[in-house]
Amino acid sequence: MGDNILEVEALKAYYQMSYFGVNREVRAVDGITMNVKRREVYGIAGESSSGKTSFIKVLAAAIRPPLRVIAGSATYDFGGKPTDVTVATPAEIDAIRWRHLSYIMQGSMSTLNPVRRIGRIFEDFAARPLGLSGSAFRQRVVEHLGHLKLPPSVLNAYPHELSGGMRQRVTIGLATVGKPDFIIADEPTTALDVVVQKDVLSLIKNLQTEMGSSIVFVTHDMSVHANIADRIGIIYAGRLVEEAPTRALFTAPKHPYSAHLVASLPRIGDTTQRPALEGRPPSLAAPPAGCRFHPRCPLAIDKCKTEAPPLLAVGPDHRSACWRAADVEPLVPGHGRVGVTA
Amino acid sequence: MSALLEVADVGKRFQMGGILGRQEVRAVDEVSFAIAADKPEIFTIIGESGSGKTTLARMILGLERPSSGRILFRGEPVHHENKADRLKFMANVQPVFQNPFEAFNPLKRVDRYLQSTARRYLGARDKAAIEAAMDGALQKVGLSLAEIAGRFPHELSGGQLQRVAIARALIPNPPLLIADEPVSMVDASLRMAIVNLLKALRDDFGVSVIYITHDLATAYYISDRLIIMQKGRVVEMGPARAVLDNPEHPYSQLLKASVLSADDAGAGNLKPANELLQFSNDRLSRADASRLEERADGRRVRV
Amino acid sequence: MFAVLRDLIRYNAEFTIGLILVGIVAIFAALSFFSPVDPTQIYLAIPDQPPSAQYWFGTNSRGQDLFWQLSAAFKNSLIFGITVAVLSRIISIAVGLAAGYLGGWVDRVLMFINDIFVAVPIFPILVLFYFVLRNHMDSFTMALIMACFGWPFDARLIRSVALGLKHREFTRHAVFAGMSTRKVLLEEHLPYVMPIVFSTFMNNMLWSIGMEVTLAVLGFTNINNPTIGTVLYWANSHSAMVVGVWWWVLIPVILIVITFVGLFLLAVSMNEYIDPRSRLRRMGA
Amino acid sequence: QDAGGTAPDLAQFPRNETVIVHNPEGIIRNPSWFNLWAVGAGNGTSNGLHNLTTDTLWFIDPDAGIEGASENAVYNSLADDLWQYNADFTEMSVKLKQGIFWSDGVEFTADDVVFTVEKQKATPGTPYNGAFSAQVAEVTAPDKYSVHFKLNAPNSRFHALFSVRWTAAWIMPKHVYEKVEDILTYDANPPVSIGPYTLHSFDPNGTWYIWQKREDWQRTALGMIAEPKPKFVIYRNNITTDNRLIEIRNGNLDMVHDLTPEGTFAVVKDDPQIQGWFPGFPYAHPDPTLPMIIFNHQNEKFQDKRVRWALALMLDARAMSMASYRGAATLSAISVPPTGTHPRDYHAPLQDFLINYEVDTGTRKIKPYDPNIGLQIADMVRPQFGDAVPTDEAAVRNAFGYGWWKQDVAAAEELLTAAGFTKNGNQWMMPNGEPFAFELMVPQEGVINRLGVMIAQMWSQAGVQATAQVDSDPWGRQRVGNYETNIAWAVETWGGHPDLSFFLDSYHSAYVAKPGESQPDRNWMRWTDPRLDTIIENIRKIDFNDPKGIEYGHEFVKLHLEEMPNIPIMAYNVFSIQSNRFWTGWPNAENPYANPVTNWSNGRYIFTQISPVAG
Amino acid sequence: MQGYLWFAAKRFIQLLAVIFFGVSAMFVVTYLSPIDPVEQVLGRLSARSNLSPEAIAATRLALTEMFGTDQPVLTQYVNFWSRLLRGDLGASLMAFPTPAMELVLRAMPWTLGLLLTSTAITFVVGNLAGGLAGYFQNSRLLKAFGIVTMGLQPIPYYIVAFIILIVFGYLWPVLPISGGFAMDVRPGWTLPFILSVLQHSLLPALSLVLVGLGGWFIGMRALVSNIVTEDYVTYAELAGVRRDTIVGDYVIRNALVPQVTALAMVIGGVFSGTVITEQVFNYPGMGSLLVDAVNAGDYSTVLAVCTISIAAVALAIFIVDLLHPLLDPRVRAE
Ligand SMILES: Nc1ncnc2c1ncn2[C@@H]1O[C@H](COP(=O)(O)OP(=O)(O)OP(=O)(O)O)[C@@H](O)[C@H]1O
Ligand SMILES: Nc1ncnc2c1ncn2[C@@H]1O[C@H](COP(=O)(O)OP(=O)(O)OP(=O)(O)O)[C@@H](O)[C@H]1O
Ligand SMILES: [Mg+2]
Ligand SMILES: [Mg+2]
Repeated sequence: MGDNILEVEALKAYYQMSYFGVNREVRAVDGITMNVKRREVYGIAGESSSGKTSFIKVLAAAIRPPLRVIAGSATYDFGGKPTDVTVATPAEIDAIRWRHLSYIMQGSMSTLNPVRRIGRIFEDFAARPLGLSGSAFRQRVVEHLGHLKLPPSVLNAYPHELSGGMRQRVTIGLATVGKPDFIIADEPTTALDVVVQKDVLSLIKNLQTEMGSSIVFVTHDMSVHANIADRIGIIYAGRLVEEAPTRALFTAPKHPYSAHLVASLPRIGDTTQRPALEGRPPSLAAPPAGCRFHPRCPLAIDKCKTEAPPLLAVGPDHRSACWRAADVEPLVPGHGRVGVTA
Repeated sequence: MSALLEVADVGKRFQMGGILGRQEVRAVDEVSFAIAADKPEIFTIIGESGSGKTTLARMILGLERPSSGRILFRGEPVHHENKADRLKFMANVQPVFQNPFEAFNPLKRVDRYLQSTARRYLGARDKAAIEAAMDGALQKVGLSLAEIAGRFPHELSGGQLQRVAIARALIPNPPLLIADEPVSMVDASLRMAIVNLLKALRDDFGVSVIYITHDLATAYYISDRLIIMQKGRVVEMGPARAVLDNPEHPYSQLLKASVLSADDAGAGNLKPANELLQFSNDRLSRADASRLEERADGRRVRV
Repeated sequence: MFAVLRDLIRYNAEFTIGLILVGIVAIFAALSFFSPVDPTQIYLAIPDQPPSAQYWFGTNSRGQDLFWQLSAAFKNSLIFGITVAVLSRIISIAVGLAAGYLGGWVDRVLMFINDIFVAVPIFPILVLFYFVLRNHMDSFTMALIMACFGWPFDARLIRSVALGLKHREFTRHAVFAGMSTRKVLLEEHLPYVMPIVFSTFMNNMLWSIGMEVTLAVLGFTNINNPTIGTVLYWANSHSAMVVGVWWWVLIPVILIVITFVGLFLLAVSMNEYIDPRSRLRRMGA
Repeated sequence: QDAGGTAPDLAQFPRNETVIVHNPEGIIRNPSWFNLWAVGAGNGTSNGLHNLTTDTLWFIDPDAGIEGASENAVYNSLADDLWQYNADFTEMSVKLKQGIFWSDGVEFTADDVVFTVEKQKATPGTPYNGAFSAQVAEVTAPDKYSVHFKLNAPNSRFHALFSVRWTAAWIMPKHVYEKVEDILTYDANPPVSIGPYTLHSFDPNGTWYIWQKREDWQRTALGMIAEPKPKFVIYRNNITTDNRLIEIRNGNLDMVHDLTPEGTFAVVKDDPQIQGWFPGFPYAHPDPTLPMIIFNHQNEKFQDKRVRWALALMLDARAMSMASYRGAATLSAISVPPTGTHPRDYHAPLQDFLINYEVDTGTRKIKPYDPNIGLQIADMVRPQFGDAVPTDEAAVRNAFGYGWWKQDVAAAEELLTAAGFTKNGNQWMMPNGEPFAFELMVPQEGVINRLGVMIAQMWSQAGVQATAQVDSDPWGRQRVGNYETNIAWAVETWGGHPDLSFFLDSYHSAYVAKPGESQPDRNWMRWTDPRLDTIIENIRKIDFNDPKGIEYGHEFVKLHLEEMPNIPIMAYNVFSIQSNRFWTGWPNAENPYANPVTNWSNGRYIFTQISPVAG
Repeated sequence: MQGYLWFAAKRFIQLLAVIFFGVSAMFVVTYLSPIDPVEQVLGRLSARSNLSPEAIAATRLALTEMFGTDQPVLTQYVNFWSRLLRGDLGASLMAFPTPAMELVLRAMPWTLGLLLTSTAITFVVGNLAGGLAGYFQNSRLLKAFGIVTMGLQPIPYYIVAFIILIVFGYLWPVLPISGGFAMDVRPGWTLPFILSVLQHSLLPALSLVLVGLGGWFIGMRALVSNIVTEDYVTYAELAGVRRDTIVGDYVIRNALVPQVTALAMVIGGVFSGTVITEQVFNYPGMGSLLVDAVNAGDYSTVLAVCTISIAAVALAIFIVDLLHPLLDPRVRAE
């Protein structure tokens, strides 16, 4: 695996449900291939319900019904024997959990047991992986909280007694106190106000640099990605549609959806009309044939309606899944439409 | 200039803390502003979370009584004991909700809300009149009754839902909408659609909007005037662009500095503005003795 | 409605089994409308006959054909239990939703009354009412009294759900859409508490029928009115268990177990169906 | 021990020295109270207290009494002889036994009797306060062993107050109670006994009492008859029917007061050591009471005797017997219970009269009596109980009764028609045009309930809308006349003695109350008849043992038949059973020396007649 | 802290009001009852003897005066409260003049001993099993347990108790079926007595436990199956938190608040006893005291039992309300 700490191969993970006779299959992750390098921050962006969390769940080995891995693999290399979480036994997963791989779940409000003090939650989560107990453990936690700019007194607090930002930092603390090699963070800053958000992001970044971990970071807020990610993958309707180094993605997106995402970011000091993406997000239960973006795509051609474009390299470290990748241009603010060079 | 809405020295105190000790929270402290009746505008309220934005909105909607000061809508207090008066007021000031998925009962059809609104506020009785009113409002937001009738919330996209919610608010032709973080829960691709719609409402239908957000970028994008709040107090207010281009109060500056920009994508500009934070906190600790001062460009700043 | 039923039957084994069990008992109870014998009459058959082809459920020591006796008893007890459950559900829904949604002094007053009803012991009340009303204490009156005591706990449960709903955005939306309080409660909030209503419905029936049995066994009901309780009363006063007329006790017990296991399965599967969360999941939010 | 049950865990009380008796009282709410001279104190009575520790002048046995120790079922207990009245029954004197001692060693004398009367006369709230203050003008003790009463009015039955049938005016230990300031708040714990037993221990929760034989048991009236055998007698109360059955089977009870008919049949079959009163079917002991259908004579529906007779003729005795007692009933057509010595004194002598008794239906005369119904019932139960059912005619009559009315619906219809009733379909209408409908109040427990339900059913079938209405407290309503018809007993007798005054005296019209007011006990139907008053007044004028008493009794029976103020049905049969596992010699129909029903004070005589099975 | 005291004080006033209204309601209901205690005593007195009508009339008068049943309702009501406030529940009318309180105090230890223990056992076992069954939804053992309790629950308690009686008293007579303790031991804090009490309480307790388990089990299982879908549970599982910690401190602990509230309501009911248990096993206690008192028209005792029961329930709810902030830290901030 070499340079890569994680390699995902043609991963398909579906929600398979049978609800009063209606058999539903939500193809939340539908053939994703990607990898994460050591010490890399990999950002994943995409619309709501596009399958970001589902993908992340597989990576975090949090696969439980109705989510099932249909095909593919997700293999970690933490130095020893590589672990493919899609087939690993519970014991194998337990062995890497929190020591090597930790997860910051979406929604900091609900991830902490409301009737347990933060200190106890730290013990529950980290005492075992750290192999510490008593005052040594406590000291370690307090020290770690210091990095997160949290006073030791939070250990005596109940979750509801903390503000949203503090709670989010506690969650980050829980995931990072064991200095894991790989951190998966699902929208850790959504619902925080801008001041706090920036603060939290910088903490994550600092920890990452310090510990040398890799991070997979999910959010649909492109400005967050712009500032934290080394590389960004754009997911649309369960598929990776573009993957590029951050700078490249923002300056030269090669997929119309990415271009739109980048372009729709308003900026202070700029009041030009911003476009809105028309149409509805596709249903993952019955995704459109061909390219899943084609019903909303300004560049769509007939081929897009029938043939799904493969994810192909379009530049260094840059892949895009668009038949017309070459025609995608960064949207110039003021045009109101995705630019087409035809 | 006659005022559509006049918020004068409004304050709100809450008894905070549970049964184990309590303290008083000044959620809103001496806020004053006015919206003119003849000049529709988007009036933005910005601030950190917990700064009293929602409380202020609730007071304007007459859901909460101010502890001090008064709020007048067309010269009359907004709080009505009388049901009929209350209804009349609600026909004029309507809210737009934060989360389009939450604003509709998932077990009920979405058009119920439209029907009920038309029946109650317009006094429309016969089906045709009700449907005409519904369709009219939906047209304003780029939808039509045919698309919406009989649908459950889960059959509509978030953007559609939010537009239906706005359409519903428009049925009684209110001169004022209160939109409390209408885009914070929707993803980036929807955000612009909603924001653009608010803009269109102002420009095409003359509706004033009080737009509450902590997203400075969209505020800059659509608003005419804004106020910036911190811990219940207005720290800076005035023409939106002027203030945001060049914030004067340390907290306003901190806010602006904290906005992540895609401009330097990949550079990882995450250094917290510690210095500004320090300033802002210093100011906050001296806030009790502060007041708003007028500036030449029309803004007012707390000093 | 019909399609829902069909889907439930076809795809939910629990629902189907529950429906069959409850159906068996319901049909059995309904048969009493066509009963060839008057269930209050005694010595119409040879006493103490074990179940046989002629007497499917045997006869009791009072010379009654247990099949028809139990049919009438189940009809009466089920009607009784359902009456209590429906009435007390209505009260608990009204109180719970109103207290939770309106809050303030309405909530305080309602919960105060609630506490009083929780605190006052029902058993002596029923017994005393039995003495006061004597032969006017028919099962409907008893159902009314029991309904008055069967709501408080469930009202609290409903209130706690309503408290949460009050702050949901759709509630505020409904208010601004001009819906009246009644409409908000009945149309917006009621569906959310239906799962509680269903499961407590069954518990409440169980409670009321159990209470009826207790009262009957002690002789504090009209013992000539066939009910599950009076069947057991008579079995007891004829020492049926020790004397070996086991079918007099065993068959009603089996039928009760069938009824409630059936009801339980129905409640569980219905809840799964109407639980907004599973619906939400279905819609993929 | 047989495999059927465990040995009782009573290490201190060897079973060959201990008799365990079932007392039908519920939980005794004031278990540490032994003062029987305060009313309503919540104490136990038949928990051994009035069975083993009290005494009074005479006992009259409901059955035959122990031969030699009693005469005409009358025992002289504390009295040395029968009562002596003066000619006009205004004075009574009595001689007392000598050598009787209270358990604390103080001698019993006439002073105790005088104290008993005077103290209760002076103390409202004592049980005989009303009786003594109304009747006794003066009581004196001419010497240590005689007592003399001067009465306020002539009363030939004054001695009855001191004659135990179930209970009576118990003599107080003067030396104890004279020191007590307020006897109504005195608990007398432990009680000073004048019987052969004293208190050993009791359950503070009020469910059992253990009594121990006195060292000086000879110095008591009972001890003078014979030695009571058990060293310990345990009375256990508050035992449900099924528990009783289990406990006697497990050897934890020797005597059970009452069971259900079914329970009795089962346990007797199950355990050959267990016996009932009759060696075979119907096993039960007939109490000297007579369940009957009682009409409220103050209700206009039941004013006409033809209506009452018609209702009687609608009934089928066999069905009533089967429904109530599964056939184990002892029927009686006349208003005297078929128990004790009454069959000898009343049923047998009146048999011919009954057979020839005619009723005028208005259109014809019928002879409604069927002397062979008892035999028919015996034949009906024989398939089920086989040899247990007697075949000898005399035995059958004793056990199943001397006969009852034939069901004769035609005659009943004629009677109703004659009374102005009309029939509308299958529904009788009263002369006023309303349907003939009424309620029959029945108790909620036991055989009487079953009987009432059956009766209402038969009436309904005959076109009378009668509904059985179960009431858990019929007493209160019965007393104020708040019912239409009622199943209860308006007749109770001494049982062993033919005198009927025990119930009949209170039938006098002087005592009949207005509707809604409390009616003195027994004449629940509020029946008045000048002829009845004459009979009662005649009885008052003769001595208790005067043979004319039986004649008056027959007169009463005949008057009752003519008027049918209530419909007597059967003896109140009690399924009292005893186990011969540890003790034998229990009374039964063949040796009816005492009433086996455990809560009667007379039960004390049994302890002198039984003996342990082992050493 | 001051806020808490204020809250407790307000809550305490509500407690008093609940007791006042509850007891008053009971007073009214008992007053409506037609059973006349005087007639009940007379009935017992005269049923078996041949007292003359005059004698009975005289006794009736004396008793009516003693019991005070001839006074107007309002006087009786005022008297009742003024006595109650002095802690006096009046003289029992079926065991006159013994104070009703004495009867109650005699019955109470048995009732509480039996019911508190069996309630505690059912609560702990039922909730534990229900919690585990809700968490380990595929466990065969727990499923079987669920089916058994489900099947047992609808069986009328009377039948369950009776079957236990027959099985252990008749078919396989190994345990005593009557009374609170054996006749040949003296009550007191002695080993034989305690053993005897325990032995005698086994069958009644067993019956109560068997019947009581189902409710807690089902309730807990339902609560838990909701809680296991909560994010914090999933997250803890993902973090590899020990199973027992998850089940105990994450799942059951969060389900406990509603169950403890329910317990409070049940615990209060304990004070009026269980008539059927007491009847079937001839066990001493408040249930039969209550029934006897109702039957005898002994309103002092009825009211005494009810007052204690009402006070107990109200107090239990009060305590739970006070404990609520401790059980659920979120409440403290609301
Ligand atoms: N437990 C589940 N059962 C069934 N379907 C599910 C479940 N969880 C998610 N889905 C469906 O899978 C799809 C992908 O959801 P996912 O949560 O992965 O999206 P997301 O990109 O993380 O969205 P968001 O930005 O809202 O977090 C959605 O259509 C969603 O409805
Ligand atoms: N009903 C209430 N009772 C007590 N305190 C309240 C209440 N409502 C709001 N507060 C407090 O008042 C302050 C202002 O709250 P508000 O909701 O108005 O802030 P906001 O600016 O809308 O925040 P956000 O951006 O998080 O929505 C907060 O500290 C909040 O805790
Ligand atoms: Mg997600
Ligand atoms: Mg807000």
